[in-house]
Amino acid sequence: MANTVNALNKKITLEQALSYMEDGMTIMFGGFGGVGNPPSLIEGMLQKGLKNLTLIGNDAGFPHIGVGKLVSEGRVKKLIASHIGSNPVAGKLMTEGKLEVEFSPQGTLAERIRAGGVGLGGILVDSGIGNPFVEKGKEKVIVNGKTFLLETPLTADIAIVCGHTADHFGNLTYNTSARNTNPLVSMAGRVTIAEVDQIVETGALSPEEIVTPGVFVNAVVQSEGVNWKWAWEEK
Amino acid sequence: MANTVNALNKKITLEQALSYMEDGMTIMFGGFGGVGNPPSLIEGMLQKGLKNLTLIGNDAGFPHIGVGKLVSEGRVKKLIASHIGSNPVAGKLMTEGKLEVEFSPQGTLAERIRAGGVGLGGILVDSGIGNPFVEKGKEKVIVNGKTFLLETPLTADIAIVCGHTADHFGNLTYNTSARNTNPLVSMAGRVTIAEVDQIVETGALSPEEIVTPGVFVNAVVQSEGVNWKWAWEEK
Amino acid sequence: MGLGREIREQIARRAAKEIKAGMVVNLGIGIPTLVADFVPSSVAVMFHAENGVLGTGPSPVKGQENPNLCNAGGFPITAGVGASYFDSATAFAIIRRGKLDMTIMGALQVSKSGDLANWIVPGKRVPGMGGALELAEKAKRVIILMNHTDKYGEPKIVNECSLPLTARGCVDLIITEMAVIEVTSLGLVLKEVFKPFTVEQVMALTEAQLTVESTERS
Amino acid sequence: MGLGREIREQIARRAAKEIKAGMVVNLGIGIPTLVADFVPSSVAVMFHAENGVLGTGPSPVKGQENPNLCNAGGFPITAGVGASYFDSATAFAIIRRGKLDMTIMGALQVSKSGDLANWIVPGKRVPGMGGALELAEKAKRVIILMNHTDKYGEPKIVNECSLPLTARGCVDLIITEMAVIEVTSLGLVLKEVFKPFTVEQVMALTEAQLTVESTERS
Repeated sequence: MANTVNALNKKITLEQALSYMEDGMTIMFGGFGGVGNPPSLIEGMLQKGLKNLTLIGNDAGFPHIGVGKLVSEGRVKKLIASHIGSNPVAGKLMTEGKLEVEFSPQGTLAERIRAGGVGLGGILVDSGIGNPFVEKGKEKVIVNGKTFLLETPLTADIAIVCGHTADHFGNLTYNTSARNTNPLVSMAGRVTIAEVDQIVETGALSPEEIVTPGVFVNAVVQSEGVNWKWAWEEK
Repeated sequence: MANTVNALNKKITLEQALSYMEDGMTIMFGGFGGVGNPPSLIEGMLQKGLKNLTLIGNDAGFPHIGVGKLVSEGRVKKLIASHIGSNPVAGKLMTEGKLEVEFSPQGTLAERIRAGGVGLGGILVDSGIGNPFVEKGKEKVIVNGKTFLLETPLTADIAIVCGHTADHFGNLTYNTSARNTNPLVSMAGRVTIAEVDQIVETGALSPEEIVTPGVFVNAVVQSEGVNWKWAWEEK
Repeated sequence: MGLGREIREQIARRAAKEIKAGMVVNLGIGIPTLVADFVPSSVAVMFHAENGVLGTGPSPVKGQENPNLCNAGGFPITAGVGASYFDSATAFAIIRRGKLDMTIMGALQVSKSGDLANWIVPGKRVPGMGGALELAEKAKRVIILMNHTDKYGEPKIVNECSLPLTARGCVDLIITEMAVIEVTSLGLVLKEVFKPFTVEQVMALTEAQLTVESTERS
Repeated sequence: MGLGREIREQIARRAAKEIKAGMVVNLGIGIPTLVADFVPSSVAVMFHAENGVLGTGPSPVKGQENPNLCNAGGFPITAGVGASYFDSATAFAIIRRGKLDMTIMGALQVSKSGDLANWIVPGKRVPGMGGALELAEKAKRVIILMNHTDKYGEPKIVNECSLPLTARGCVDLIITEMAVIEVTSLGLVLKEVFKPFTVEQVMALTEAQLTVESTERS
């Protein structure tokens, strides 16, 4: 990727972005309950027929919203998330043994993604201490007499995020609460692809308003917008 | 503090802010090479005669700049920092055994402060592995066959930070690179006091531009401005 | 779950009384979401959402929703005065550092010692703990809004939770369609009984023992 | 340290040739800071500062400095096209994640295997490692700019560093007032000798063995 994308002009087409994705890859996604999932990249992944994916992100979206679609259509073999409560299809597939799910408490998951993104080897967390579901398989480390769980960092082959505005260097801003996990996920991909509502010339964003520095972003794709109805919208 | 400061109007006077500080306290400061050190709080601490302090922050400033003044005047018994290279007085006091200094690599220090601020029990870092000065006294933890140092979180009785604009709830913006360690330090105090150039009504800042949510800030003080000459200024 | 709009609002209205000016409060999905509507506008509160918002405002006017601006349940919100947006690591830093004065959430079971079970139904539903575990463990005060009994009419306020725990000893107050019950170091205390129920009816549908502090009926 | 302006600029000018368009580069204090001035404006580079700036621009006009906008050495800078500000945890996330294409810094000693010592003089100065350790360990390419010898005339390019190490085997290229030396898996290679010095003079003042690849003099 570093060889094919201009380091100072990272704008590519959706097709080019999809060419970096393959069956079996680990793909981390930004977003929370579908909000902040990158719609055009996900639609492209569906149409490309990608399968056997390992997905990492906050949740499984809704059956017809965001990453939920990839789960519903059986493209995902493993999901690392904090909950799948809003996507009953995910629960069904899990129960049937067709989808492996690894749960983390939500804040722990966010910190595991950040730890991967900033290059830490792990973090010590006390959330879920004493809870057998959370403790299962995890090493305990005592610091100053207090016990913590050793939580491991998360990274991915590809990270896909959803921003509001990008410049050609990949500097990103987000739209209100669609920020959610996106700035964390943007740091954690070996290759990070940002889908955004608008792409502007480098220099058009104020250095103060940039949330994700472009150095973490490998490619920028123009969004075609959300192609689903939100759960709260009238049918 | 929670009892005396209005949770939705945290503006207090410099004198009120200083009333929370006592000899022997651990005080964490924002700033990097003096830039982003809160000048009026530091001047107030000097005039109040505070001593035997443990300071935590990026560096020891310059002898007559920022936190460097507290060090130069012998008010500090222990300093946790990444370097003291810009303050020869600190080096002299350390050599004379009058100042205890604990060094962390700069990025590790920033993450230790953040870990304290976000409530982690520790972080695993590979910076300085194999370096006896960095490894000294630290536990090693192996994750997926790779060895890391267990670095402990840092918190403080009081955190003092320097912002650009605050509203009455304590939401903060910063001025260009004076941001540096300030957003991290703002989370790590049991009581966090922000000194800012201007205080505006709550609601005057855009939710997108706020860098530190006011929930981390206990009190806001109007700055009287920098009262030192920078090293690069003509004498 | 089976509660009519009026009763859900009654529970939310009662919960709103627990919220004082200046508090930082997280509202869970379901009845807790309704609570904001019953806090008087004179009581300035900072509502927190795990996805990365502090200071949510009134619900948006229909048709003027920003689909990107939502609470953790995915429902459209607005930004109130003093609101800020941040990433969800910061949202949980607020939780983990104990900056939440209160969290209001639902439950499957609560025990006499304040143990909370609200994230898993063995053999049926394993939706994942989401942010509930951290909210329950770290918030200064945990208030549970729920039906007094489950869909089989069995008590949800029990001696020991039979369902997997979210967090141990975390609950401070329980508000149901029947009563307000406080979790104290000496056990559960019945604080209020809602009309038309009687103290005896509440006790009959509560597995754990209740100390009756007053017979106040509201 | 004892090098005149002209020679410092010669070193900086040579170092600037290592910088290619699109690189993300960190410049240390001292001679490395000068390097930016010798990168042609046609070569778009993102300069990184540990305090939390990416994309620094030209030095500010005298009298128009913003005292808050500085590099990691505390000297005023400007924001270039595409610049961003962030906290120093993010600044080091960029370093730790290997996003820096190059770091250019000073040194006290460099060994034949690329070990770097630049942070401590035992018994004299213990300034702390600052960010040098992480920069040296994590940047894709580490370039050292320094005097060829120390103030006693002793070689700084040695078989084994006698001073405490900053990082092991990290240095890729050394540029001094005398020569350009590459650290390879087969040892040190003398790539260029600056006028008026000769290959023999460089070798005489270098403790470690040098392979002479060419006699190019520039």
